[in-house]
Amino acid sequence: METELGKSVGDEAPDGAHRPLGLTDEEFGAIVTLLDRRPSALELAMYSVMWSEHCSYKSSRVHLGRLPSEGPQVLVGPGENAGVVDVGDGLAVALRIESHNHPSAVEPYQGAATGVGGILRDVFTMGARPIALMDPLFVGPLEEAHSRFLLDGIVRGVAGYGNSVGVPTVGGQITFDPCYRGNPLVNVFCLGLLRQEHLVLSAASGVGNLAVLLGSRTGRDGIGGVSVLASSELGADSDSTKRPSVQVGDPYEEKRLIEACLELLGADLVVGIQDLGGAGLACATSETAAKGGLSMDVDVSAVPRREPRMSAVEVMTSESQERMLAIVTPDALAKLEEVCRRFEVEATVIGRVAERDPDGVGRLRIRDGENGRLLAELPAASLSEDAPRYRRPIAAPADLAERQAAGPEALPMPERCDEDLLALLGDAAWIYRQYDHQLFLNTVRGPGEADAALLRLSAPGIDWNGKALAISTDANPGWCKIDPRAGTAATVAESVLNVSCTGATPLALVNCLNFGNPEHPEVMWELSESIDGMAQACLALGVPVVGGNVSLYNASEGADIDPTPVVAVLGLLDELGSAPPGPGWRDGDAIVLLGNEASGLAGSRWARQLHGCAGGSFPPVDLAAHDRLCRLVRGLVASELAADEAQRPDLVHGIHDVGDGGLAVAIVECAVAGGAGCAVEVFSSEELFAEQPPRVVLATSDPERLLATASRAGVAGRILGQAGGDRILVERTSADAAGDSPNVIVDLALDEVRVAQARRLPEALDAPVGTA
Amino acid sequence: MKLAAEGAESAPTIGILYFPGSNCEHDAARALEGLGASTRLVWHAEDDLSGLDGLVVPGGFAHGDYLRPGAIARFSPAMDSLAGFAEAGGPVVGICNGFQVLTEAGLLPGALMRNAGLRFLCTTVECEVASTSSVLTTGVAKGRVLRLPINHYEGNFVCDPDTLAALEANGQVVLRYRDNPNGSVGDVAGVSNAAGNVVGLMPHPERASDELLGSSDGLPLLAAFLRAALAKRERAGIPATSATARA
Amino acid sequence: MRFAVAVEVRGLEGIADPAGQTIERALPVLGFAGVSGVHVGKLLRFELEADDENAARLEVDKMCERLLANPVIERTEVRIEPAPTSVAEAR
Amino acid sequence: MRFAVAVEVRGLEGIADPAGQTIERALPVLGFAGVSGVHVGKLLRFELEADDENAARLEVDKMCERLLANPVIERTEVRIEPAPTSVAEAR
Ligand SMILES: Nc1ncnc2c1ncn2[C@@H]1O[C@H](COP(=O)(O)OP(=O)(O)O)[C@@H](O)[C@H]1O
Ligand SMILES: [Mg+2]
Repeated sequence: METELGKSVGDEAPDGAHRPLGLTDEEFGAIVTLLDRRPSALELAMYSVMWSEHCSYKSSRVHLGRLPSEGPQVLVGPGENAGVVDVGDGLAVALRIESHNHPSAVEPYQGAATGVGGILRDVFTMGARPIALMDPLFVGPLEEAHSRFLLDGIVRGVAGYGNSVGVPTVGGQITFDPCYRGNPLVNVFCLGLLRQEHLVLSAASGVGNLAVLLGSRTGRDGIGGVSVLASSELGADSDSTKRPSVQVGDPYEEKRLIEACLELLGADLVVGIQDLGGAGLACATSETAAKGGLSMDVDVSAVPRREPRMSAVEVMTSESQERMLAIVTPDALAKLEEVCRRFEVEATVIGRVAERDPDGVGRLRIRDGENGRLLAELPAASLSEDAPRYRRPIAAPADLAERQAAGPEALPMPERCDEDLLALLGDAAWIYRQYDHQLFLNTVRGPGEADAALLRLSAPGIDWNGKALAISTDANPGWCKIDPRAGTAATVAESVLNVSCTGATPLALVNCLNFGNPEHPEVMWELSESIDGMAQACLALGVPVVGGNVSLYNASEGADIDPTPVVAVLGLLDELGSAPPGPGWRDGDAIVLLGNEASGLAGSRWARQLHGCAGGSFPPVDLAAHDRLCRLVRGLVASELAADEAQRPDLVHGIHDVGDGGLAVAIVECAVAGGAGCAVEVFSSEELFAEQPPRVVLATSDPERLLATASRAGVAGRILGQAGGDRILVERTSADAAGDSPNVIVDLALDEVRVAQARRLPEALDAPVGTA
Repeated sequence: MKLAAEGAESAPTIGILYFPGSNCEHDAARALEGLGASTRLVWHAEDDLSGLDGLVVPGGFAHGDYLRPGAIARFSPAMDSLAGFAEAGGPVVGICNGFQVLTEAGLLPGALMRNAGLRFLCTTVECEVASTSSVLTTGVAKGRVLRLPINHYEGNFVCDPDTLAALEANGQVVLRYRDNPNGSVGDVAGVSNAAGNVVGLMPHPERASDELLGSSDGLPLLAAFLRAALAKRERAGIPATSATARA
Repeated sequence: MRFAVAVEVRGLEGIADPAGQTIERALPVLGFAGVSGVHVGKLLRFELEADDENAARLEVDKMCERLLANPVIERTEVRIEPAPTSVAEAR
Repeated sequence: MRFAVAVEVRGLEGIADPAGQTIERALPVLGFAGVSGVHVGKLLRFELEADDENAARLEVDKMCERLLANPVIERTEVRIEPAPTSVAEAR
C-alpha cells in the first residue's frame, strides 16, 4: 500500500476548492491530517458530501445519544437504514421517517416524490416489504397562493410516486403556519414487514465479494444535493442557484427494484445491501465497506451512465434516484443477474470487497478502469466516523422570559364561541383522497377513520395472523415553539395515546427533527431541549426510539422555522376480531372525557391561529398520569376487538383523542363521523379550546361503568353530555361571577359544521393554481 | 359466500395476469381465494394459460402507465393468449388498470382518460348493477347498489355517442356510478364485450371483500365471476380437482 | 440515415381537455388576458435510423397507429427531419 | 391581432425522463428497431390576442415562467404564428 499511498492519487484538489463545496477551512485541515496529504479532487468531493450536515449529523450527533433506544423488542436500533422491531411469530417491522424539505421547496412535485422513493429504499434495503407510508406536511398559510402551489405539488408528488410504486399512504398530517412559507416541510414515514430470517444489514463482508449496482443509470442529477441543498439555508435566489440538485423520480423503476431486491433477499442471494440516497455512490460504497471493516475497490468507469462525459466526481456524488448497492458472492452473481433480468433491472458489478490494508485500515479505492488510474484512496470509515462533530453553542432565546409572560390568558374570549370553533375546522380528506390508502387489503382504519391508522399484520407472501399494526405520526410546532422540551414530550404523549386509542400497545418510535439553522445558538437550544423532552416521554411511556432523521437549516427569509419534531409511533394489537371504534358516536350515547383537567391555552391553535399568540408557559404533561390513561384506553379498546364476539363488553362505541384544536374540534369530529349532534357541558370556554394535557373523548352506553373502571385505573374522568340530535350544543357550568352572561357558548347545526369542515381545503386548492 | 356454500363441487383456478408495475395481483388472489378459488399468478411474459378457468387483469401501473395506461402492456405475450381465451368464451375481468389494458387491447370498447377533476381519487363510491348479462353480474340483482372503492387517476370512460347507445341497448353497461366521480360518459363504471364474458370496471371489488375493510359488496361480483369460471371448466369437461392446488 | 422525429399527440376534436381548460381558467387569475382555446397534448421526440425519409415516415406512422396514440381519443401529427449530427452525438 | 401559440415543455438537459426511457426500452420488444433518445414532453397550443408578435412573445414568456413550466427541471420552447382565421373560427 505504501507504494500507492505516497504516490499521486488523482489530480490534487486546487487551493480553496473546499469552500464552495461547503467545507470549512478547519474541516479541510482535518482531511489533510487524516490523509497525511492533500486530497484529490474526487476525495475532496466525497468528503464534502459525506461531511455535510445532512449525511454526518455533525451538529446533532452529540445530542442524539440521549434518546433511549433499547427494549427487548428492538432488533435493530438507530444507525442502520431503518429500525427493526420484533412483532412476534418470527416477523418484524422495519420503520423509518425522513425529510425532503429543501427539494420540495424548489420543486414540490419531484421533491415530495423523491422523498417517498428514498424512504421506501431505506425500508426494503432491510429486507422488508414496504406496506405503508405516511406524510406529515407543513406549509405556509392556505390563504397564500405560493403555499397552495407548494401543497398542491407536494400532494401530487406523494400521490404520483406512492400510488404508482404500489405502497399505500395510510395517514399523515397537515399543518399550516407562516413559518413554513418559503420552507415547507415534507416528512415521509415508511413501514415494512419482513420475516426475521430475511433481515439483512448493509455491511460488505467477505473478501472477494462483489459490489453490484442495481437500478437506474447514473446521471448528473442531484449532484451535491446533500451539501448544497440540504445543508444550508434556502436563500432568496434558491430556485435559480440550486437547480442541479433536484432529481426526477421514477416510481416504475423503484417498483421493479423493490420486487427484484425482495426476491434477491428472500433467496439469500446477497450478503449485504445499501440504498443510494444522499451522497450517492460515495456514501453507499464507503458505508458498506466501513460497516464490514474491510476495503473496497471500485471501478468508476463501470458505472452505467445516463449521460455522456460525466466526470468521476459527478458519478460518485450523483444522487440519481432508484439505485441500490448489493454485495454478493461471485457464485451468486449469475443468479442475481437472472432475477434482475426478469424484473428488467440493470445490474452491474462496479467493485470488489478486499482485505484490510496491512496497517489494519479498510480503505475505499476508486479507479478509472479496473486497473486504471487511482482517483481516490481513503480510509472507508473516515467518511462517516471521522466526520466532524460539533458541540455548537447553545443559548435559550433572549426573549424567553418575555414570551412566557405574554400568554394567552389576556386574550379576549368571546361569549359565543361559534365563530372561533368554525374557524378552527378543517378536513384532510382533500389530501388523502389522492392517495391509495387501501392497497394490500390491510387498511382496517385508514386516514380520517381513527386516531391512528390500523393495518392487518400481513403482506404479499405473509398471511394474516390475526394481529394488527397501529401507526400515528404527530407533531405540534405550536407547542414546541413555546416550550420545546415540554412540547415535544406532549407530542410523544399524544402519539402514544393515538396508538392506544386503537387498542394497540406502543412498540417503538421514530422521529424526524426539523429545525432551523444550527449555527444559531437558540436553534441548538430548541433541538437539545426537544431531544430531552422526547427522551423523558419515551422513557416514561416505555417506547424506545429506533431511528430518526435530522433536518436542519430550515429557514427562509432569514427566519428559522418553529421547532418541528415529528414522531411516528408504532403499536401492535394482538387480536383484531373486529374493526375498532372510530371517532363517531351514536344517538343516545353518553359522552365521557378521560384524563386530567385542561390546563390553559398556551400553545393552543386557538391562541396561535386566531390571535397570533405564541407565548405563555406550556403546561408539562404529567407523564405518569398519561401512562395510566394510555394503558386504560388500550385495555378498553382491545377488549372490544376480541375475536370471540361474546367476550366484547360493548362498552366503548366511539373514541377520539383531544389534541390540536382542543375539545371543540374533537367533539365536532366525533359528531360529523357519527352523524349525530350532541349536548355537552364544559367548565369554561377556555376548556373548550385547551389542548393540554392529551385527553380522550369516549362514547358509551354505560358511563357509570366506564368511569368506575377509569377510577380503579387511577384515571380522572367525567361525563360531558350526550350524543344525539342535529345540533352541536355546548354550555358552560361556571357562568361569570355576575351570573348574567349566557350559558350557551356553542350552538351550531351539524350540517353547518360538516360543510365548514369539508370545504376548506377543496375551496382553496381546487381553484386555479399558479406559482405566484 | 364461499363457493362451497353455494354447492359447488370443485373450485375454479383463476389466472391473474401481472405486468411489471402491476400491484393489485396479490389482493385479487387473496379475495378470490377467500371465496374458495385457486389462483395462479401469470407473469406477462408467459403465454401458457392452460388449466385456467378464468382470468383477471388486476390493478396497478403496468409499465409505469407511461405513454398511456395499458398502452405497452397490451403487447405482452400473455395478452395474446388472453385474447384467445376470451375469444373462446372464457371469463375475463379487468379491474382498474386491467380495464385500461383491455380497452387498449381492443377487447373492450371505449377508452379511459384522466379524471375530469384532474386528481387521483381513492374513495368509496356507490355503483348500481346496470346489467346482469356479464360474467361479473349474473345472478346479482339488477339495480342493486354496491359500495365499492375506486382508486385511479385515469378512470374517465369515453366513447362516442353511437357506441354508448349500442352499449346501453345491448346491456353491456355493467356498472354505473350513482354519483359520477370522474366524468365518465353515461356514468359508466364498468362495461362488457358483446358476449358478456369480458368485463372491465374501474372500482375494485377485491378491496370490498371483507367487513373489516369497510365493505364486502365486492363479493357478489367476484362470486359471479367464479361461477362463470366454474361453468367454463365444466363445459370444457375438465374433471373437478380439489381447491388446494395453488401454484 | 438518422432522422429527428417529433410526434404530437393531441385529443380528438370533441374530446374534453380538462387540463387545457384548467390552464385557461388559471391564466386570467394570474393576470394574463386574451388567451383562448388552450389544448394540452404530448410531444414525443426521438431519433430514428431509416433508409430514407419515406421509410422513416412509414415506420413512424406504424408506431403511431399501434402504440403512440389511442385512436378512440387521440390523433397524431408527425414531423421528420434529418437529425443534426451534433444532437446525435450529444445523446 | 390573434396569434397561434405552441409551447413545448420538456425536461432540462440532464434531468431524468423516465417516461422516455421506458418507451425506448419497450420499443424493440414491440418490434420497432432503430429508435433512440426518446423524450416525452408536453405541447400546449392556444390562441393569444396581442398587439404584435413581439408583445405576444413577451406575454408568453411570462406565462411560461409563472405557470406553464418549472425552470428548476423544465425548459420551454415557444412558437408563435399569426392565427389562421379558419382555425380561430373552428374553435
Ligand atoms: N398529509 C396527509 N396525508 C395523509 N393523510 C393525512 C394527511 N394529513 C392528515 N391526514 C389524515 O387525516 C386525518 C385527520 O388528520 P388530523 O386532523 O391531523 O388528525 P387528528 O385527529 O390526529 O388531529 C388523520 O387520519 C390523518 O392521518
Ligand atoms: Mg392526532
